[in-house]
Amino acid sequence: MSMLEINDINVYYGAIHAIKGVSLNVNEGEIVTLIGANGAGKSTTLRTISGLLKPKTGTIKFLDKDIAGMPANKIVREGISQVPEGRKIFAEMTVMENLELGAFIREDKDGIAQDLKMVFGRFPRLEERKLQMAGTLSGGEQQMLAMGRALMSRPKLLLLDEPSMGLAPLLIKEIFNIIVDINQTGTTVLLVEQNANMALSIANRAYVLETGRITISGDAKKLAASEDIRKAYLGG
Amino acid sequence: MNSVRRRDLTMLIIGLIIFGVIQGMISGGMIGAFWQLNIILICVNVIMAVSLNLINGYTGQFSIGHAGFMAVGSYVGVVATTNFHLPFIVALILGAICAGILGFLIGLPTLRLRGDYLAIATLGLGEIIRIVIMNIEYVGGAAGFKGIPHLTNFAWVYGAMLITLFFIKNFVNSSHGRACIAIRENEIAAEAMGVNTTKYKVMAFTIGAAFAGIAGGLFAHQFYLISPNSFTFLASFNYLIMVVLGGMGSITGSIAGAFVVTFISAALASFPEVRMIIYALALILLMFYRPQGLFGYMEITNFTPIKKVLDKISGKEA
Amino acid sequence: MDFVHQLIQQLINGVSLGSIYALIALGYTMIYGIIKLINFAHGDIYMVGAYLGFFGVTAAGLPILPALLISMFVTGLLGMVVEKLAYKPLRHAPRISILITAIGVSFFLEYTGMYFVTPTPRTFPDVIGNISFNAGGFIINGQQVLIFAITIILMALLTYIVQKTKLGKAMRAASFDTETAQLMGIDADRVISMTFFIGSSLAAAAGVLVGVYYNTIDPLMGIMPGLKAFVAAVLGGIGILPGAVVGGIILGVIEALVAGFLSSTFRDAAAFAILILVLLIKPTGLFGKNTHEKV
Amino acid sequence: MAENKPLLKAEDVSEVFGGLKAVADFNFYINKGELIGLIGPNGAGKTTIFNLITGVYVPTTGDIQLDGESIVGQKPYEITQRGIARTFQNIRLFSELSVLDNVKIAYHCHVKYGLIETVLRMGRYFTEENEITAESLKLLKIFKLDEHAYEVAKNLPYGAQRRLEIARALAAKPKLLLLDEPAAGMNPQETHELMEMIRWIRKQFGLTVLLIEHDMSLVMGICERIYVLEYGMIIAEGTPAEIQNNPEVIRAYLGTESMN
Repeated sequence: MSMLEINDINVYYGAIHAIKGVSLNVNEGEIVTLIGANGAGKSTTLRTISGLLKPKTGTIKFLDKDIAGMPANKIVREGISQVPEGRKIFAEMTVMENLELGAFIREDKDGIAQDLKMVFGRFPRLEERKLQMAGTLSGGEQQMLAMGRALMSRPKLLLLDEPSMGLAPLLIKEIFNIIVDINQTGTTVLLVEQNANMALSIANRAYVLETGRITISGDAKKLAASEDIRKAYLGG
Repeated sequence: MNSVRRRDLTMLIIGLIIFGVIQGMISGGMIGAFWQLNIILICVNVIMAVSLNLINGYTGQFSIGHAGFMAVGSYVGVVATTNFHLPFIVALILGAICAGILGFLIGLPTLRLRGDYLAIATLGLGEIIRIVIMNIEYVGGAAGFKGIPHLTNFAWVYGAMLITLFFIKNFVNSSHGRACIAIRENEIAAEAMGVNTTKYKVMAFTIGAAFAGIAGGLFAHQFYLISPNSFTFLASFNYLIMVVLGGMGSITGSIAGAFVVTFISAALASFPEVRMIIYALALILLMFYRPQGLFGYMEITNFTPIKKVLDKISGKEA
Repeated sequence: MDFVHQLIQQLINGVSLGSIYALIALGYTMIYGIIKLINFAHGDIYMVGAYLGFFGVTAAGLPILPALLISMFVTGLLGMVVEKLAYKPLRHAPRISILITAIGVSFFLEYTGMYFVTPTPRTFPDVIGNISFNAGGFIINGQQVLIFAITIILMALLTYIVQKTKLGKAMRAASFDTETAQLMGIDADRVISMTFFIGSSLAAAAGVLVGVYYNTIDPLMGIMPGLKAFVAAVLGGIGILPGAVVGGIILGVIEALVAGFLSSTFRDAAAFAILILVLLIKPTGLFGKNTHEKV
Repeated sequence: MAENKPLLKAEDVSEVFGGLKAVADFNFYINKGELIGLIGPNGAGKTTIFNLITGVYVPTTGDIQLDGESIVGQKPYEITQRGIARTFQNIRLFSELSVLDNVKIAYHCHVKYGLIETVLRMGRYFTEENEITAESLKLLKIFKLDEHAYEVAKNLPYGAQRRLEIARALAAKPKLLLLDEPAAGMNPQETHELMEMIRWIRKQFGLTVLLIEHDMSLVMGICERIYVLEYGMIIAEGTPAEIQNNPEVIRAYLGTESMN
């Protein structure tokens, strides 16, 4: 069943036509990845889904409800949670407070406590540092915090924006293992990545974005084996 | 002859005709004392508004302590004429120089600040100037300076206003003025285009302060007494309102702003609260519906019909 | 000995004055933190608070504490209304436009106030009585005790709200990064509204306390304390709550010392001189961190 | 070697922001007349390099030389006056001004008339102003913007704004032109035209060009040499063909790590 259905959206930044008629869909239970070179419009697409940007035209349906143009704080309540590019943790608040903010939309104390346990189980380092200011964490830990925070809203669909950015290869592997794990425990994932090989290796399906348009899409494993991706990134 | 220069000449002639008419009406007793005073205040306010516009509107540095420089010009001027019996013109020039020097000294460090911080800092500086004057016994302290000779008349203020207008108009329509405008538009890009932003900010601030000094000298010699209370930040806000109302970056706008504000103030002199409530609402509504002010960046000489007439007079070929 | 005695007495006066600045400065700092606006009208909100307290005590004949609470509540609502009507429509406008609007709102409150209550200063009734405490030769009067007590209670309450409650966390998150806060499901508009409510009610408390302390209020009373509270907020580091408190108290003490040892006419100049020095030497204030401008 | 001294040279340049190394041990050179590309993944430090060269940032360590003279510590306007002009990644036009005025401002550092000549409208004021206007219009014509000369810059279509930024930079008469993502947001047709235009102006104005660009068709199409940056360090240097097949570069862009 299609969970997220984006149909022909156009997004502008002032005079820039950043997203040109993008359509994509994410089925329940999948990991779908959106890859492409710098400036191709990956983050813009993600930010449009989460409500930070409004599409000029086109529809975004989440569980059959049109969410295009809905404010970001309402979209979270529909069940979409985003891990923003550059992690965007609240640096001057503690790790614990960051996670509590992740559960801002929820009132079920028991459920929150349970999810907190789940997050700490997944990221033991966060539990060790729960009273530390988030800004003092290392890059990898911040990424984990951003993911943990997003999970605290118990999303149906998790949007991840460049989780590998600025991280060492070993850490990237760890983060991607966790993404697979999160997906296997029932959360659908839409992953934006520059690190195409890595993203393709865990995704079911992939879309390749080039200057605001989707140019290639299909089975992730097949795409990983083809030459097309390298061309999309490096030309030639 | 260059058409630009001819146009200047045309404008000057129009200015002189207006002068002749008003002066004639004054001499002929057609304008009473109340409106005579207001005409003089309009000219003083035009100088204040246009000079503040150079800083706020053209260079984009939000200064709200302009009355402080006016105070310096006033006090230096009255001391020069009253205590040292210097000629009026010398007093005015001295006032301008002192206000300009102060503007330079203050501007140099302060203009590193941006936007609202600069605004508050200039407000504070204006207040400091006033408080310092209040504590100088030599100029009468809080009670004010008494016994000032009445030297200001319509001819003086009108002449000074014309000089100010031509100076600032010529300045902004040059590479120097463009450098200032570039700072307003985008400071980083201006710097990248080779504009020494500090230099031009300080220059605009200094020139603006010097003209405020002249306005101060003219203002002070209109009255028997001046006191530090004439130069509070409420006075500064008054000039700010003229600039914002008329359009930040338009000389025509500042003239119009000075006219409107002076007239409203005169008309509502006995209802000071109502006057201020009107200003307040005008400012707020302006920011909602026309944040660029009445004229925006436009000058009256840019409006097509007027431009055509001017071009015709100055003989510019199409 | 005489000098030391006078010094300590001035310190006591300074801290009570400083506490009032601190209460106003907290509102400045909270509002700046969340929408990056110097709310020029904040001092006038404080004036409205003082008048509401005055009418609570005189016209309604209430005791001081209920009058204070009612004034805080109503002024808080006024702050919210001002934000909704005047600032919210300009959320994405250039900062100078919002600053000019704030100046407009400030005038509006001052002169509308003047229109309704006349420019004549009112005498705030003596609600404390002529109590004073003599501790080793130093005089602390009843008004000062009231100021200290109320200030401490309000600050404790604010600290609790900001640190422990959901609203407080939302406020901190939104002032650190509004966009990401929205991704958490935080309604930024609501948080901004609440920030204006809290900030304005703190200013109202300061207004009522000033009325009690100086016995007199007038429609333009907010201008100077408003500007000085801003100085206090900048001194402590704008956007930082403890900074506003420390800044307020330091400013109050310096003013009391200048007034006591130099001349009271230099009081206001001292505040502005501090502002300019801070802005030139460490624009981020005592508690602030340096930030990098992105090109 | 002596006569072939590089126009711009960076030696061991590092830039540290709050403990983080944005650029580390950066070494490179550009010879006079070259057209060089600087590429790399997001956050690799490309724009930081531009900001270091143009004096927006001061390097924590290392030296940058233009024509053999160090420009470290000079203000951006001084560096522009010495002959380096730039465009910006997120267009920074004087957006409320006319297209013509945008260009005229950039002649600023070549104006000789002083304040008194300005105010009294005498001497060189008229001759120089006339020259500036004429030259600006000529530049606008090259960039196909002459028809828009009196329009407000912000009303131009996006691609035209990008071109205007380049025209404005050229008005400062630079020896070295830095272009920060000139093709960003352009469609393929516009990008192609831009490519032709960069080639043409380089020849016409005897320019040296350094460009940051994500659009690989542009970079590979016109650059003679390319530097690849990752984590603030140069990981490769070479001709477009060499870069496209360099395993390090492919790794940097696509990542080698894979889960299976």
